[in-house]
Amino acid sequence: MREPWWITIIKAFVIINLVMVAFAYTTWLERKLLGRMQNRYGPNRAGPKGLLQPIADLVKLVRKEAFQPDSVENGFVYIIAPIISMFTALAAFSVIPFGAGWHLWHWHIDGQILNVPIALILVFALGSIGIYGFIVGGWVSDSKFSLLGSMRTCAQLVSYEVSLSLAVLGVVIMGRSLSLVDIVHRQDETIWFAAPQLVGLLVFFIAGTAETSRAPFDLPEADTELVAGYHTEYSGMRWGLFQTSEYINMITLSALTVTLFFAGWHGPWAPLGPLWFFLKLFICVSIFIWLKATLPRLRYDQLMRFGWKVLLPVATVNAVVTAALVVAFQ
Amino acid sequence: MNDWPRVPGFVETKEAYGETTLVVEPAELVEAATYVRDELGFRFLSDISPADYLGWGGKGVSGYIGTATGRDLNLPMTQGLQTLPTLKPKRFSVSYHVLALREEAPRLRLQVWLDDGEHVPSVVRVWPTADWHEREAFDMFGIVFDGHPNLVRILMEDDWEGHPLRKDYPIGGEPVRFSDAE
Amino acid sequence: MTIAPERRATRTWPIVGPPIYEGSRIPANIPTILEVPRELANLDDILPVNFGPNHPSTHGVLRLVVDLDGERVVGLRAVIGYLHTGFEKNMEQKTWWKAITYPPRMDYLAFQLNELAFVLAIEKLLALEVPEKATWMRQLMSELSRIHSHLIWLGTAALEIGAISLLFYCFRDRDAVLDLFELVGGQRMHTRYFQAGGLAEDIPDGFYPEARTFCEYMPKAIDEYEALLTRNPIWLERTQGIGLLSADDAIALGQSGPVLRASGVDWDLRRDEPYLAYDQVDFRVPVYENGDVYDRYRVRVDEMRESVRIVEQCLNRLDRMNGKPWIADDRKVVLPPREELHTSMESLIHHFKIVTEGYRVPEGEVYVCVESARGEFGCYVVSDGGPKPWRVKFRAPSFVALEATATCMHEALVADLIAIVGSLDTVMGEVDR
Amino acid sequence: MSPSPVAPVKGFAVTLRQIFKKPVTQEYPEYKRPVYPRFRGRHRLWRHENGLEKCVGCSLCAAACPADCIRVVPAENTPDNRVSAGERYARIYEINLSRCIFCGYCELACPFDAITLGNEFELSEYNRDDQIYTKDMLLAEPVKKVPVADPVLYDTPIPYYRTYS
Amino acid sequence: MSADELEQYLGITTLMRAVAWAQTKSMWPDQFGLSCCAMEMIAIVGPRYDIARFGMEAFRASPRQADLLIVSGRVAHKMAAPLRQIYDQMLEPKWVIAMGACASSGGMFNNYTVLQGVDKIVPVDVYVPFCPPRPEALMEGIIRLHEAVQAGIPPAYERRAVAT
Repeated sequence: MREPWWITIIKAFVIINLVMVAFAYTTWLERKLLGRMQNRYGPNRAGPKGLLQPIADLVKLVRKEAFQPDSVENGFVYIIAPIISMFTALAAFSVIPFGAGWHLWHWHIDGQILNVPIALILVFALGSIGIYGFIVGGWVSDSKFSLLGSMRTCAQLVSYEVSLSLAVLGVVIMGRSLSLVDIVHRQDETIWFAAPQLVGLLVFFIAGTAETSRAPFDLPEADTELVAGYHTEYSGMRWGLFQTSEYINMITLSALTVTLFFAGWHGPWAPLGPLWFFLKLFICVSIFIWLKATLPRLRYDQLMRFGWKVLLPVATVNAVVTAALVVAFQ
Repeated sequence: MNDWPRVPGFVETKEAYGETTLVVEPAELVEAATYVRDELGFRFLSDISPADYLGWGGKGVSGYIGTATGRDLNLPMTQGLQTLPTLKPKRFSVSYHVLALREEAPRLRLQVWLDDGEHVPSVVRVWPTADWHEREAFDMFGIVFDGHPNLVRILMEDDWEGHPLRKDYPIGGEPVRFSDAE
Repeated sequence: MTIAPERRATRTWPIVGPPIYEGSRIPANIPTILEVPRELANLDDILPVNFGPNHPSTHGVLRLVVDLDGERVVGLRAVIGYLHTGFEKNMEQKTWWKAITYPPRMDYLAFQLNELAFVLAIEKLLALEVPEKATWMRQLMSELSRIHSHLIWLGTAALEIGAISLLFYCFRDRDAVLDLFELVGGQRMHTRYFQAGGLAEDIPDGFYPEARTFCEYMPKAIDEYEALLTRNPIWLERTQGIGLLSADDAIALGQSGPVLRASGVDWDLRRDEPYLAYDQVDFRVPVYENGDVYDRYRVRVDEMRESVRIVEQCLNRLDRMNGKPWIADDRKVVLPPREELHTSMESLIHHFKIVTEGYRVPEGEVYVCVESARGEFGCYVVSDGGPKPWRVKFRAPSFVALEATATCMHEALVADLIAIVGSLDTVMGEVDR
Repeated sequence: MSPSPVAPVKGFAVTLRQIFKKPVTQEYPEYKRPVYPRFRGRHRLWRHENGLEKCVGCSLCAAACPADCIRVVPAENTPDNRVSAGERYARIYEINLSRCIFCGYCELACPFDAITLGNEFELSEYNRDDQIYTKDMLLAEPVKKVPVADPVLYDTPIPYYRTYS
Repeated sequence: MSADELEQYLGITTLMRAVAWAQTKSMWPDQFGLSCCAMEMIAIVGPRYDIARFGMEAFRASPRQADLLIVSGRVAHKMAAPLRQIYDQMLEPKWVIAMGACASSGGMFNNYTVLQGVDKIVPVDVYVPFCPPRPEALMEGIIRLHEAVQAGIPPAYERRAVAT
């Protein structure tokens, strides 16, 4: 029997909180890991091992004066921009499966909030809406650095969106579905798509890094160039929302990578379910951090050139070849 | 080198501390600079150093105390011949330290003398690096460089009054704070 | 941030003049200002942006007024003076001895070298003989200073291009250099360890092993930096062919040091106009041809390696000088030895005289320059024979390096702007003095 | 130099390797790294063993100070009020530590080793006035002590400015 | 119900203590370097001193997101206006540390161009002497600031006018 609506709501509540906690500890992980990669400890004063650091950050940000520059003409947009980003970032998580589902009493509970047949498209659609938050937020701040930042966001995120969706085309063809659950099942039946779709994985990961504006593609908020990019004029929790949405985007993207290429909650042995999922997620996020610790930042035009002239053709060829092979071997 | 007099606007040369100073007429500075750059190879302008000699050799400025044979290192308070510093021809000097990028690294100090209110021709077209050096000289000493493309203050605010490094400009600041104990 | 616009100068020069010479990229009208091309200036989409005075990448408080056409830099004007400290005025008020404490605070990355230039100028005027041990120690300290300066440059410049870890590695090793300074000079920075006549204090025994450990460690650390950057494709993309400065332009603009050497001019004061004991050590002067940001990076990294070699050679020499004097025995200039203060009336009088009135320096003007980490650091000193300098003027290499921004900035993007300004390695304290 | 495919991998190895090394961090408030004995910190005025102050109020330190942050007002010792060993003593001795640059010229200048620069560097204050150190504060033992590295190794046998008088 | 009772009833003091704790554990400095001291300010981020242990390594480039302004170096009169502007751009609660002799009082640069003490234009919470302070000295200043915040001392702008 399918689960009733109220279970979905409970699940949504649990997952939102889980994602928020994951976000909080991603920042902690990033600071710790960066610290260790740079010969130092990272936060270790707030609570044991600095585990309360995200809480401290949160409380401080909430207590920080909420502020809106005088020059902002449309205060509503200024306030709504971070909320849009945050909302879409959280919403995208609703279709990510992190377990096979469980039989509880006489219901079958899915391993995700909603099993939508077009989950993949939904994720991308939500991601595209979330970009508006960044763009609008930078534009409405009426600061030159914010404007430059949101221009960069606009160009970068729109261009890499294309490669990102083309890169998963191979997976979709092999998985024969747009539903993430089906794709995971398919991988469990055949092979993890990371192997046949290695090119797709690489393109997806690189484009995803750019999509979430992580180093080396962190141009929209490159603080040595644009002070703080689109969120220069934001402070307190509004800025915190932007930051949250960025990190959640990163987590979503890692989750997508895990789901699409590494068979989601399936492990090579031991059916641990969600634990596998979280382990893979952890590794994926660590790789993001590792990239940040190592690579310098690209320049704007190089980024564009790379996106359109390298990633896009590669992704296209990959999709075409995959399609041809799939057709040929059927 | 003995052909210093061939430099346009030549006034005199001085040798001291192993450095050559070539004094030229301010009016012919650009010609002299071009000659020095093209004929003598001093392509590299290191620095433009103006100096203000207001009050030079006057009261409160003491000369070097030594003996006729040099300084006696071991006797304290040796009162030898007191010499007043040699007087300067005019109030300001502007020294152009130039360098030739070749063996031995010959250096030359091209010097002009001027009074307050007199102008110096700009050497920006000869050595582009003179741009900021001249602006600094203008800012700090109020020396006007004719023909400089952009002679505005560089270090101080635009509306600053006076030229801080002139000798008649007070050093400013405030008394150091101590407790009020008497 | 917005700051009241600076008043534009009244123009005495034609808007478009002939270039300084054939093939020069120096802006024709004003060598230090990149003017917006007229065909762009009339369009309405030029965005003037202030980078600075407080901007994360301006190495302090440099303000760059940049005209942007999209991401492209079409106009540029550097505004300095935000850190003008009045060194030269203050030094005129202090005795020579006290004035030594000022120069290090100017270029706060290569502080020992500034101190060295001023002390050498005093010694030139005084015709003072410096003991051999002091000379070699000075050389060692200035090379350490150069390493220190290049380390900070590398860390911050790489940070600006986005390689954050390098900052931490460089500061880790910078602390090792500063430990040596603290050991010898008593402070991490601004040690005032060089005094007219030699060194302030003898070298402690513990210095030699520590310095040797550092010399062994440092090349490995440099390997690490190079592993992160030198062949990294993103780093190459970001730095090669950016901020070009030809050899002729570099000389015309008075560039010196690594910037000049990266433009293919083989010129190093340490070799070509030797001071201290540089003619007795073996080192290579790295020269690269292209004059771009990458070559400046290579020059500095190579210089660090060479500096480590020089430090080793200095250590080898100093090993043999244990117990030798470290400061000239000139009672008119140098504070008398402490133990004499309680036994010798003469010494006590000298002591009082030097401290209160200061020593007198013969009349004259000298220009002394050293190869600082940024290039030719010159010190023009005029003395009237009194106990205070009449005039001190510093030739600051960063000041001159900033003049090249407009020339380097042809066809640059915002990101390049940051890389170029970083590569010129300006220290604002020295620019503004 | 051309980009090589291995190059970025080397960089990644560098950052990864650090994780397995022990951080070089010295956790400051708990662990204080010993300063080198030559480090110049908080000033200290000294007394002779018999309790008399070493300072005779000669103002040489004030004359030597590049920041002019020392103020000495001398007074004559009288038989019933003997403060210092010399003829005069410093009635007021103040250092404005917020101006001090810790160059150590005062200890070089002092002919009686009355003032030395110790090794204490923890001198932050909430108020600028608190940084004006009076004679009593300078004579007192510093409260916050810091560890000092071995002076035998890292300093000359008798520090240049410290002799017995 | 009086204010005190309400406070006790709601446990506000405890809450404020928690907030103060959070503020000290996550006090982000503004990326504002002036001169010599700026190098030592960066050094506290460096591996040996690692201010990240206090959650303070997030040097914010935008003053809007910063809590702590470390005035690290000499402030010329020309820089005074931008400095004050940065301070004004920071949002409450905000703290200021005058790092080094020049920022505290002008230091050895007692002359026409250097502002004799940054507390003439911004209210300062903690003064750190030395020229420049060694990183430990700055960290001690930061820790003393933390102590003050945790003890409930309001930031300097609430306590005193700018010029002291």
